[in-house]
Amino acid sequence: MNILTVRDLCAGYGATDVLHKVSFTVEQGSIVALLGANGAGKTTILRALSGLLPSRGLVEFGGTDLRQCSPARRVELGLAQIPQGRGTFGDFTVEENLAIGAYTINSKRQIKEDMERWYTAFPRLAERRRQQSGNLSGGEQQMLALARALMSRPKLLMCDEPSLGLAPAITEQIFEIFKSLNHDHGMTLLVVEQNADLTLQFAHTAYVLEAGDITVSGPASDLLRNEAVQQSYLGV
Amino acid sequence: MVLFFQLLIDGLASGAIYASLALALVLIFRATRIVNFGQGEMATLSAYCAWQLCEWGLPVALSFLIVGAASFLLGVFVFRAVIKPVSKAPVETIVVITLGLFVFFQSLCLWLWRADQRAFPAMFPSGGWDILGVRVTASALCILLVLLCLAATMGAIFRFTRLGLAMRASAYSSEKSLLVGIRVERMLMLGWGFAATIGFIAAVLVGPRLFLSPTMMLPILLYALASATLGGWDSPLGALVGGLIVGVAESLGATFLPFIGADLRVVIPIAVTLVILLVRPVGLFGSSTVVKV
Amino acid sequence: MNGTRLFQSAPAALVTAVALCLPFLAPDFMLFEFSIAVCYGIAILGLNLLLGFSGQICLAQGALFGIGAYATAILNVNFGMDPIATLPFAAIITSLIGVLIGLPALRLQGLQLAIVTFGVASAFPQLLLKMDWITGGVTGLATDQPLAPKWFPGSQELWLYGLSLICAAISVFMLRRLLRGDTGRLMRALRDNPLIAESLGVNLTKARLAAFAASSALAGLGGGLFCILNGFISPQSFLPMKSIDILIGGIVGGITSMAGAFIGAVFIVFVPGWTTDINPALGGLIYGLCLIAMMMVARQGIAGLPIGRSLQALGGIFNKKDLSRVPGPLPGQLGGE
Amino acid sequence: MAVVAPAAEEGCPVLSVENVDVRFGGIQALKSVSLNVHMGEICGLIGPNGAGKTTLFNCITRLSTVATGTIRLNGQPIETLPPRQVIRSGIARTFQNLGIYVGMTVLENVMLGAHHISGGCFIDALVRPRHSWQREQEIERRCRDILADLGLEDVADVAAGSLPYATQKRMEIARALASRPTLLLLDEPAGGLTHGEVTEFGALVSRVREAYGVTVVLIEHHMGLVMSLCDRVEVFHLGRNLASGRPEEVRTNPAVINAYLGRSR
Amino acid sequence: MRLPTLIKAPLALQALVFAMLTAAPARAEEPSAGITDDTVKIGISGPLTGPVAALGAIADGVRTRTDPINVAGGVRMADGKTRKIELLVEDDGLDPQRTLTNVRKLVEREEVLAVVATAGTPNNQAIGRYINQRGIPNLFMYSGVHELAGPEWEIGFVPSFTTEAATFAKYLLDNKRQAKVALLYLNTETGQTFQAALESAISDSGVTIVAAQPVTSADPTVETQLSTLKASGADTLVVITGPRQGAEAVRFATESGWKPTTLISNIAASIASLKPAGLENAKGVITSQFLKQVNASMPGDDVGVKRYLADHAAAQSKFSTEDALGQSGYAIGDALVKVLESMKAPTREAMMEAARNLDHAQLDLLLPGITLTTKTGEDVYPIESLQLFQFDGAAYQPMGDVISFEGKTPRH
Repeated sequence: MNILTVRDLCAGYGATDVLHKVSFTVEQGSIVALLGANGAGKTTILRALSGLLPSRGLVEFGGTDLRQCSPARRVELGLAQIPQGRGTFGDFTVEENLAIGAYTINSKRQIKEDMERWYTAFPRLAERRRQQSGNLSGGEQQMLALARALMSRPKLLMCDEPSLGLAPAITEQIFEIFKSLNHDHGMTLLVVEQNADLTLQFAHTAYVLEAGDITVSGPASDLLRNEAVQQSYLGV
Repeated sequence: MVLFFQLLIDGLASGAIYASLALALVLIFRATRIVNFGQGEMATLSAYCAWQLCEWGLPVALSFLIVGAASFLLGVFVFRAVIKPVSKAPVETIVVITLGLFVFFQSLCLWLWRADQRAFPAMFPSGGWDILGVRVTASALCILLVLLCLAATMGAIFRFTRLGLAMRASAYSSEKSLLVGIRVERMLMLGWGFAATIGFIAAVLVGPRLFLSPTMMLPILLYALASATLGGWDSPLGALVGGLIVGVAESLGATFLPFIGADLRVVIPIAVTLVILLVRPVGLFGSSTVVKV
Repeated sequence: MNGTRLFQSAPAALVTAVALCLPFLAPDFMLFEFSIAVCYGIAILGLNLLLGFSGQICLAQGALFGIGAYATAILNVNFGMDPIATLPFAAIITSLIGVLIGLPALRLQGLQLAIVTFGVASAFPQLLLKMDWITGGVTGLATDQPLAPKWFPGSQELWLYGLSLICAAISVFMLRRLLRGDTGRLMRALRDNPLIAESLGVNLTKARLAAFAASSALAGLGGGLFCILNGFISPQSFLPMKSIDILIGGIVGGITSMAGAFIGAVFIVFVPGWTTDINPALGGLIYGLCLIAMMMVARQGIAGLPIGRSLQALGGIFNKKDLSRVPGPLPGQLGGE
Repeated sequence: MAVVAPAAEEGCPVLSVENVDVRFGGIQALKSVSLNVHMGEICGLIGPNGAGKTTLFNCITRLSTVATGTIRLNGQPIETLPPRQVIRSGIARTFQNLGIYVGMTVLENVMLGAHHISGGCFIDALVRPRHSWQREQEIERRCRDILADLGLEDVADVAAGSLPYATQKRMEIARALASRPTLLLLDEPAGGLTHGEVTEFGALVSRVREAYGVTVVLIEHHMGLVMSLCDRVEVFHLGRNLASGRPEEVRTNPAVINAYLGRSR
Repeated sequence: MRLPTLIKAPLALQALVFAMLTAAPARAEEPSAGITDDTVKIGISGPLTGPVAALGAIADGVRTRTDPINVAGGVRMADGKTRKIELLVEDDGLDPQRTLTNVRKLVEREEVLAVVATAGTPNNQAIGRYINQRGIPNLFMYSGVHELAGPEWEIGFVPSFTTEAATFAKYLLDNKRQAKVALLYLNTETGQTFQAALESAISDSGVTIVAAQPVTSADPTVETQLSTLKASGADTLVVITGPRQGAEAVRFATESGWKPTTLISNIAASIASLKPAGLENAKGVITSQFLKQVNASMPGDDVGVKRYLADHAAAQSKFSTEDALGQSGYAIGDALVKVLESMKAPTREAMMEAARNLDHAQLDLLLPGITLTTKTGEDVYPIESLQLFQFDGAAYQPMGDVISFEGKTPRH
């Protein structure tokens, strides 16, 4: 079953469209990778899906037509995004960031439980819960952004370049977390990445975006063997 | 020595007046990152409405309640009508628009009620106490207490409640806030509404002391701005403390510094602000936003 | 890249054309009002340099304007200088005082700087009263009237208007020199991101103070001219609202447009009068609405209106550099570990 | 824990950092860090996030203040220079998240890099326009040469903000070169680039080193680039030197694998 | 480069205007601009907006007087013709520069015969040179400082602050010979003139000024100044400020338990402006007045007051009947009518001539015994008398007779 169906999506900034009728689907419980060069429109897709950009075309999420939904409503429906460059609130403390992440959750007990859960998963955050998040290091901020997004208990988590500026070990750690979220909790993930190598190794399905259009798609393992993909993204 | 303490008390009393407007300015800044130069004038309009209701024979408390709610709507309306359409415009544009609000509301009051000063119904007893020759008035004390409660409540709301967090988040970054499911526009609207209500409360507090007139808030605008800056723009408590510091410094400085005197007292708030900012660039209670390269 | 060309864009050409045609069209008293507008325009040019190009705010521009006016008046009254000859001195004196006012800008930015400089503007009239031994205190100062020379065939008003235009032309010319080349680049760099500018070797202290000095010199020149035109000045003319008016003029006209400076000046000189002409009781009300509506329609100022932009595109043949402002990253957004 | 011995190798190092400590408030960001970079070398700086790499760059360019220790460039101590003098002494840097002026054209951005040569004197601009104009022309010529060299001549008059990310990164290097540096500090130059772009970028850095005779220090997480480009790699961890050596040595160092690279490498 | 285009321009036009201007005074019978056989245009520039918009009531007061006259047909002037008065009001926000622009606009575009009731001393100084050069009457300025900038063409109205200071001094010398005076004064020409005049009036007497504190119109409150004054040990408080500070001073006296004899200038002493301080607190306040007390609910049997109230209703004026500024405006309008009535020719010169030779002209709102008297070359100050009043908690009660200083206003 597809949790997300995108058909003929067009979006852009100002008068010019960056995306030209993009169509793709995300299957419930899968990890989907979105690859492509800078400026191909990957971030634009995520922004359009979250409702930050006006778009045309069909977007269906868990059976709901998203076109009529405000960004806030989309979060309530279970769509979460970790924007590029971390997207934490720099002058909030770690704890406040987590609290604001659970803005759509009404049960106080659940918030408390989730907070404890992510503190356990990311002990570094627990140590720094009273610190301003702007003072955290890059890796800690990325973890915080992840934990914050998870606080809303999303059905589909979209990540924009989670590895940007992170040390290899931390990148790996974050991908491990993704994997376990997917595996243990059945969470669906849509990941935009430059690090195609690593991404394709753990994704189920992948799409390659070029100049606002999807040119290659298929199971990740197929793409790993695709020559064009290897040349431009894998550096073999 | 009696004079010194008397001036100290006077300074606190006038400081409370500055702090009340500063509080409204800080609230709207905290919630929307805008300094609304028309804040005082909007409050004046509310105060006039309250006065008018009383004149028409409504009980004071009832008319204050009605106008308090109406002020909230006024703030919301102003946001919807003129601020929201330009929310993506450069900051200068918004500055001029709030200056336009300032001119507009002042002229509106002038047109509706003319320039004469009027007596605003006092909420607090008019008496006072004589302590060793120093006169402490009840109204000043009450204003201070109310402000303290107001500042503490506002601070707590911003710090500990979901609503407060969401308002701060919206002011910090609308995009990131949208991504966590906050209805940013609604938050900004609430921010304007609350600020207008706080402005009205400020006007109710200071109205009996400054008398009601279309320009009643004009002389205290600079002092309130200085107080808010001094306290750090994102702290309600800072605004209160800032106001008191400005008030006391002004009262003592104007009397005991012969080269300043009462005619140059307007220099004092700026001098104090400057000195404190040079030592602590974010203001006394301001939180430093991390600046790194 | 020929920077010596005086008029690079269409709004500028339009403003110049209007300015030169006015003597044929406007009656004397209007010409006088336009001369006053030119004074403000020069002060607004200074504010443009500061706010639009080097990213520092100064709400004491009205006070600096007043300092220029008083410099001219004092030099004329106490030292018997010809009023016109005092103008360069007015500019220089104001420039020096402007540097003093700019000192806090080395530590403070944005809102805080705005409020501190607004404090200076508020204190200025009181300071004038306090220094009555030289400023004449409340009675103000009356200066000699610079009569049109004998060879000048036009009216007194025309002579003064011509004088204002010459001052404006000199100001625009000087400002253009500052804004092109390396100085122009470094000021914009300072505005868009001072930290990076510093790492590129920009002397922030010097650049900020130089911007203040140049900006104040223009305010002083405008003020001196203002004094000559009116023949009488008193503290009442330099209340803090004057600084706000100048700021409004700058922003309404377009903060990075030289033509906009003069458009904005015309706005603040004429529009309040027009709105009271519509209805004396509702004048302020209409003016307030006018300001709000203006900024909602023309967010980048009048010079940035679509019509202005299309004209600019037309003038693009002459226009090499786009000096408009694109918001750069804020210092805090640079990120890093 | 391997500590770098003071410049025992050939001659005096271009950059020498000795026992530098940095504190922010209560946090000690760098603890007795040392680093030597030799003429013509490309030195890689790697380490986990928060290890203090960018902080070290900030110390060298004087954006952060050193608590103790010395930093020398060609033997001259520079840790007390005012920040704006650093570029004059021959150190140019790029920024992690790009430090470009998006509203200016590429050429203007690059010419800003030469600001310290042209002077930017306000009085000059006012009273000696011809003189300052000539200088301007001269610098423009040189900057256009650099742009041509880096293949950017076509976009010289385009607003920098409208360019693709990779081109912006290249432009930032062009700007650094315009300041005639002896030492080039690159902060995550490959971050956000696709693999093809990273390879191109590596080639560019090598070429720039040859053509302009600069010494390069780069912070990078892209191990492919670090391994192929760098002559020597310095590993930081928790604000200290962790290891140092040639890329292949570092890659197999267990401490480095444990702290930074992770198991799969 | 631009000069040639400028010079070529309106040579002929300029010459024409110049010729007309210089020619006008020569033929005295020819009517001046702004006056025709059936109308006379009069301009007013005053602050209708801004912090001192209260002064806008003056312009409205003038209109209150002229409107009913126009309805009745107009003013019958001494040249035998009846003319309607056309008032043109411009807003200057009390900025002298804008006053000058307004007056130029009024004279050159609207072609008014004269301007009246220009408020503010700096404002009158700013237009002084212009009206002198153009020969425009500037009648009945609303300014208590008579420093004439264009003596040929100007005439004041309200008593000078020196007159008021002398009145206060007389009260103290008569009733409180050893008074220790604390002075709260507005730090503009108003207060400074008053202070100087008071000092000279009490020199060589037992009355001393023990403390003086300035206030500015931008001061949020004046409690600091009042505390300082109280601490000086004074037993008499003299207040020369705007209405707001006046009311504050009255309230302070009650709140702080300091009960000095309080003398308040008439600019701050109207009952309406004391009301916010609490009328019971204002009991005993002394002021000096030249206008009658108007009480709309009990008009009494004074003909002048009745006419004023009738006119106020007929003209639908916006200020309250008790507004002293509106009353002053009404009186100025009244004086204007008197001048127009006695104009022998439709020229500006004739108007000045009439204004400079008022002989005990009585106005509806002036207190009995106070009249307008001027004489060319000798006396240019119309009102130089005041009467002391004391507030009894409901109304001002007269204290003694009118004190006249006719001819004693110092000249500058």
